[in-house]
Amino acid sequence: MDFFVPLDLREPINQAVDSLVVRYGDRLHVLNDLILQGLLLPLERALRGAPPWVILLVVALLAWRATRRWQVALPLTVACYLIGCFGLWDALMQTLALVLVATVLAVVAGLPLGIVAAHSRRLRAVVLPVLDVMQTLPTFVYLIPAVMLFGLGKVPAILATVVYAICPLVRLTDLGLRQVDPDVQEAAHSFGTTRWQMLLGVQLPLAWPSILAGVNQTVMMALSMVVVASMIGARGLGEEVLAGIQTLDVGRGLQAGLAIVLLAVAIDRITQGFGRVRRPIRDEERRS
Amino acid sequence: MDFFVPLDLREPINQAVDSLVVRYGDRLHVLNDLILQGLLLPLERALRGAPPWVILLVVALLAWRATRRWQVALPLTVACYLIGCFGLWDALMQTLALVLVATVLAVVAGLPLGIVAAHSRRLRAVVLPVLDVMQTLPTFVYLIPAVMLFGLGKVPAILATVVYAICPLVRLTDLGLRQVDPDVQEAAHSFGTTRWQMLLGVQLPLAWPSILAGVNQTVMMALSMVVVASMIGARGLGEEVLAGIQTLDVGRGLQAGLAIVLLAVAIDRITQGFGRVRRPIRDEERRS
Amino acid sequence: MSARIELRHVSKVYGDDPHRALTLLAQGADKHQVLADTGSHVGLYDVSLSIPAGGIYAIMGLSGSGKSTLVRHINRLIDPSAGQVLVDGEDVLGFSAARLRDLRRRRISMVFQHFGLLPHRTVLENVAFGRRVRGESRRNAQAAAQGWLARVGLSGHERDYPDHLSGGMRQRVGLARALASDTDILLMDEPFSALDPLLRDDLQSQLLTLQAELGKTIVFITHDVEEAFRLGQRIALLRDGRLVQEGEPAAVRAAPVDDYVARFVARVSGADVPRSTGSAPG
Amino acid sequence: MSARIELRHVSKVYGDDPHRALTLLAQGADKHQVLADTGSHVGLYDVSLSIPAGGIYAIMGLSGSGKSTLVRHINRLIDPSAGQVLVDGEDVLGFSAARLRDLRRRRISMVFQHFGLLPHRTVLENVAFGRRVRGESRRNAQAAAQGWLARVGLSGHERDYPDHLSGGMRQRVGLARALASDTDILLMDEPFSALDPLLRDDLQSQLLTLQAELGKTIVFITHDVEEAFRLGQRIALLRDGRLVQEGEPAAVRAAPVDDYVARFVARVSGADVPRSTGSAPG
Amino acid sequence: TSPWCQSGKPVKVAGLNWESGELLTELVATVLEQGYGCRVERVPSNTITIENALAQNDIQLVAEEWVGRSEIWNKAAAAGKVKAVGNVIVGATEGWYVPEYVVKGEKTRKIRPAAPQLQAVSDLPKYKQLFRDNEEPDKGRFLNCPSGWTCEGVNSQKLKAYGLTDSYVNFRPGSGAALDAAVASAYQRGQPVLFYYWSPTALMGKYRFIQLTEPAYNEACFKTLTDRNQAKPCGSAAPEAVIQAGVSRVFHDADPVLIDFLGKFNVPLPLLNAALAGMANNPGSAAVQSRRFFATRPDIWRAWVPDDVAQRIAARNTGK
Ligand SMILES: Nc1ncnc2c1ncn2[C@@H]1O[C@H](COP(=O)(O)OP(=O)(O)OP(=O)(O)O)[C@@H](O)[C@H]1O
Ligand SMILES: Nc1ncnc2c1ncn2[C@@H]1O[C@H](COP(=O)(O)OP(=O)(O)OP(=O)(O)O)[C@@H](O)[C@H]1O
Ligand SMILES: [Mg+2]
Ligand SMILES: [Mg+2]
Repeated sequence: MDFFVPLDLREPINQAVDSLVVRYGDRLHVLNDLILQGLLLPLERALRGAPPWVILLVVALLAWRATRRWQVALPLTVACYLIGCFGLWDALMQTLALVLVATVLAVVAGLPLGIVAAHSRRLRAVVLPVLDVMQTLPTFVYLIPAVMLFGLGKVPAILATVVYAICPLVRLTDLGLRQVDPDVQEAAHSFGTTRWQMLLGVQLPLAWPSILAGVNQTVMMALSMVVVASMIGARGLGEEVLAGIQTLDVGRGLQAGLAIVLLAVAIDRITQGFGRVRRPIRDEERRS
Repeated sequence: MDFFVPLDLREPINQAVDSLVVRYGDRLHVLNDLILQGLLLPLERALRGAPPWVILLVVALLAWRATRRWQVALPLTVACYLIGCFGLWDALMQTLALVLVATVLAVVAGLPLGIVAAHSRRLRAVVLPVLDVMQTLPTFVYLIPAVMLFGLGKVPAILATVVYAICPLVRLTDLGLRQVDPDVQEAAHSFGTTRWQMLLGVQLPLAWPSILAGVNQTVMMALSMVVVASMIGARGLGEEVLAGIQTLDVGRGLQAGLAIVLLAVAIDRITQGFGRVRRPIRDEERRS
Repeated sequence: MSARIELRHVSKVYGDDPHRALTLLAQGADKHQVLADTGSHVGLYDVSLSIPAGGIYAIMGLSGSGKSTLVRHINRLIDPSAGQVLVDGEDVLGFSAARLRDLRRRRISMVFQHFGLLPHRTVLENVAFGRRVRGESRRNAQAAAQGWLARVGLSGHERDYPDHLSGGMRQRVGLARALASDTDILLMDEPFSALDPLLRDDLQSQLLTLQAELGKTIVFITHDVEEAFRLGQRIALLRDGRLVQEGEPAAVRAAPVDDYVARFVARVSGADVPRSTGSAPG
Repeated sequence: MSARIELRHVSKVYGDDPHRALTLLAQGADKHQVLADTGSHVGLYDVSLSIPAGGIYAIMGLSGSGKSTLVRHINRLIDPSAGQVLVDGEDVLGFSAARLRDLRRRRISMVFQHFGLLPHRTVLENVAFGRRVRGESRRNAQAAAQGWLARVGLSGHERDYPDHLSGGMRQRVGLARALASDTDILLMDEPFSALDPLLRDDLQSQLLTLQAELGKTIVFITHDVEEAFRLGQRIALLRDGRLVQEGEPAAVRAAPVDDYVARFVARVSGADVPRSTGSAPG
Repeated sequence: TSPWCQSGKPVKVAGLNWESGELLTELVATVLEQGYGCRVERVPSNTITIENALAQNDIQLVAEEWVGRSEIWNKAAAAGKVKAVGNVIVGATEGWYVPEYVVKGEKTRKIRPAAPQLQAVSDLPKYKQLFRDNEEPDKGRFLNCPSGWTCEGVNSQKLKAYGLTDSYVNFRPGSGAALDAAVASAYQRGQPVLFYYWSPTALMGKYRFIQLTEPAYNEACFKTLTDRNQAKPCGSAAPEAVIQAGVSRVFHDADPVLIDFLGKFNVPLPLLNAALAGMANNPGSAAVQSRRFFATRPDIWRAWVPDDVAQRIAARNTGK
């Protein structure tokens, strides 16, 4: 096509990646080691080492504390037990460790980012396009360079998961904060609140439903990355799915896939339960 | 582990899938053909057949109409031109056709679902868990059976994309509708609005920011599925990315990946621009 | 004179377990005890009253005594915990959704204490809302709305949005919106509370004229005793969700049933309240 | 008596291009013309007034005349488009964020026309909010809040949430919240508008006592002319964003500058307004 | 004059996306289009989906099929839904590799040989510290095939057979791309790495690897390796790989003419390796390599097809 002046960035990019690998690869591999030994492996060891009934008990207690409804807590616990019956307990624990770390990191980083975006128009103009890139640049495109830089395994998997899963939380925190009633904020201002008091005492509580929706999406996305993570060598349920697919054993894939879904539901219900404010926001009757 | 009673669903599932394929495979293949011939191919042909400058012009006009700011419209158009320069124009058009169809389907189905979920507690109790499954069940797990049922190609790719991308829209529509000020709804009620008038005249407009955030996430997710789609035979940018990755040609993958990002940004900015209400919601000054 | 609106032993308890609260109330507990014991708020308890057709019916009472709760029962924005509500002799609680809608569209309109304006619509669109809802053309509805905006002194603000208005201006939009609906029954919950005295005088007169000319039935909540005596052809006094006294203003002033009522009406200086009596055809 | 609060040529235009509007106004246009020409709302134009220390200063005026806009300038919730605002002789527009915060925490508190309650906090927490913000312990703050809740008649409702309250109850929560802050300067934007006459009487007396005992400076917006004359040691009248007349009630009544003011003050029946004069130490 | 193409139906060809696959697909497609006047559609996908689609006749042709390497293929072949024809590549290899510098060192990058004695898989236990796995630091890491590939099972059995389960982690990278990335990264950084690999591949052409020796191929032993449940497998090198063209049964039965061509279709290994190396330096140029091949090596491709067909191909390729 004559209309387009031909351009090609492939070679420069490849050379840049190569030289990055040669120059920083070793150091980043060491970093990988540190994160692994310091954070992920101990957690994983604890989860895999504990007797299953202890874990099941913890799940039941957490679910009950979070929701106060045994109609939620009981099925969740039974479902986890069933995963064990499918012979996937060990894989479940590995995936749990990975997803927990990734979700915690995503929330810890995403909430402040969302707050920053809501408070400064200029920063929002920077943050939102970066999120666009993070969410739509195909995971593989940065996963492969990540593998070259960090080595195979869990650490690049976690990084990729965080990059992908953080986006909805940032966006929904931003949205929620910007929808807080300005009259209420004005009243709080009139008492001389610091930014901090305003944020913690007024804005975050009122934006809470949106933020919780963001956390829900983050959990969902972190779990939807489990299979991708196992494509670069993270073990666990994702590997089972992959193996099932590679051999066209739909049953094996689906069984492991359902376990992932269950894990997602469990994490989601528990986080949402802890996040939810108990009081009904408004008397329902009025809305006849 | 003795603690778990061993269970295995693999065989029954596999048999079920097989018998489904045998029984309905042919009919669904025909359906596939129909959707292809009736919807996707004409669109794709039109997009690929049109001279690039026409498409660029349309993009520029749409972006300008949507945002009224040439600071947005101009860079978007230039970026599309650059994708052409990278030699990816044809792939871009193929992906565009796919993503357009998937996004439109997701919005057309997702908005009503969200509305239904917001209005009926019972239906929400059904819809939300289904969304959990749709979003976290690894795509591959249902992609393979889908291929067996529908055949290889664009139609199952679109189905998978819709299944995945619809979720945030449903959730955010539900959230937005449930946050509408009950005082305002009560006032509208007092004039004898029908459900329909209430929905169109009061609830949807007031929930609009949340719904737009949902549309944004849907667009983002549809584009993040492009690579997966090309794993089952949809051509376009995803294929380029895959090929780049398989041959460890990071540059090739990244170049195509960036094109996907750009497409995402363009679709997002245009939809958000058309969706945005022009009037500033509240005088900014009050929030000193 | 026939009763246009009738409440029969209406009680309303806000909360999870109205029956427990009602039992307590029947045993003689008052709303503060009920709140302390059950956590439920008593809105109304055992209120019966009948509002005659054609005329202004004023409702007064302490803050929190259940006035807003009471009027909301008339167009059934609230369902009572117990009791019956009759409009033109028909029990609105038995209405189908369609009949209820029709009642709200053509026969009853309401001014809300908290205005309840639609924030995403202009002032003009807000005022035209009631007519648009019942299917009138945009042109007709807006023409009518325009007229009412002028009468409440808001010409020139047609294209503003509610959040650009002052408190009193918002209240007038809510007022114009109800009036523009042109229904026979008007429920007005403190419609003039945020208005300056000049405007209030003017609107009071307009309301009297309107009522006299068109024979509308108006239920009017106010805290201003003078206003109640000036406008009301009958007056009801609520306290803690119960009806304390009800009757013609003169009668109430002449014979207050208790000290509470006496203190209320003591504030009206005898003669200076002009009245346009003469009840319209029922 | 020294001026506690002073506004110097303050103008406020809501809109994108205040300068164009100000130019028009300087050429003699009024706010309706400015709205029609530029789409900007004029809140205030060229208002200068000085509010003496210790005393109640009443502000009146038609709906939309700029009263709420005016008081918001005093604690700088709004920055003026032109002019200066002085509190205790210092220009608040020059304050750093920290000093402004200190001003709002310890020296000025405000009652909002639309209440501005925090919907996610209980009544008690709402009232304690001001003290909590400036760092008092929860215990102390809630004890003080409890006391003020009792004084506005809301004991027993400590643990309710605002959306379970009636309009007048909400207004009292906002009132208690401002009073509980115990600042020298109180800005009150129609604080009694939703209250019944008995409660209003009671609260007016409390306010007078409070002012007399503690020498607070109170800026009080009201539509009730009797209230203004009963409470105000000085009165200012606004119209369309401009200051029309300002002075002692007696002086204003004796010599209204124009027909508008005359019509306003005509509504007060001469003698029956009790006053507790005697201005406190400035 | 192929009956399939004459009937107007397009030939759907798997759009393989690894280097050799890309090139071979390009060659086949060129012959079909230019020689037989067929309409060729390339359908991109991953291996499993491709094999599955072939079994359903959703696509008709896979230019490079590692016969017998996947369960799907095996099942489909057993059911008679797919057929393998010809010998597309002869002499493909597979096995366990380390980079050459691990044994011999490399002067230009000043890498000293880290394991000069390493020759056979039996030497590996001594070197487990060299190939340390950071997730289980007291073991070495062996990079296996991606999970689910047939070779993954074989290698897992081999680890048992060679007594390496205590000293090495059986690390499954999850995808071919991840394996490639890990190997390439280690090579560029001059780090030791132990992995399973095969040829013809671009990586093999680009870097210098040494294959570790294994016990010679033994059919009985190899059977124990392909059975995952075999507790005590015995060691054996892999048999020579069979790489053929895969076609769907329907296509196979419908078009003897094209099947005849595919039966003769073969590219000599050295030539293929040279082309792959060329592609590695000039990415994405399978089409370029293909055109060069048809322009310069009629000696090879003329043997694939009858003269009239060859004539037509030549006519399209000499002009350029
Ligand atoms: N946020 C705003 N944006 C735009 N215009 C505003 C805003 N707030 C107030 N105005 C305009 O400023 C003018 C004065 O408003 P203000 O609220 O000060 O009136 P007010 O005297 O308090 O009236 P009321 O007695 O009705 O409360 C009005 O014309 C109003 O439309
Ligand atoms: N949505 C609600 N949920 C719970 N309690 C409510 C609700 N609305 C009103 N109440 C309670 O019902 C009682 C009566 O309220 P209502 O609003 O009818 O009073 P009112 O007479 O209109 O008072 P005001 O003059 O202050 O507006 C109050 O005690 C209030 O706390
Ligand atoms: Mg009320
Ligand atoms: Mg005001």
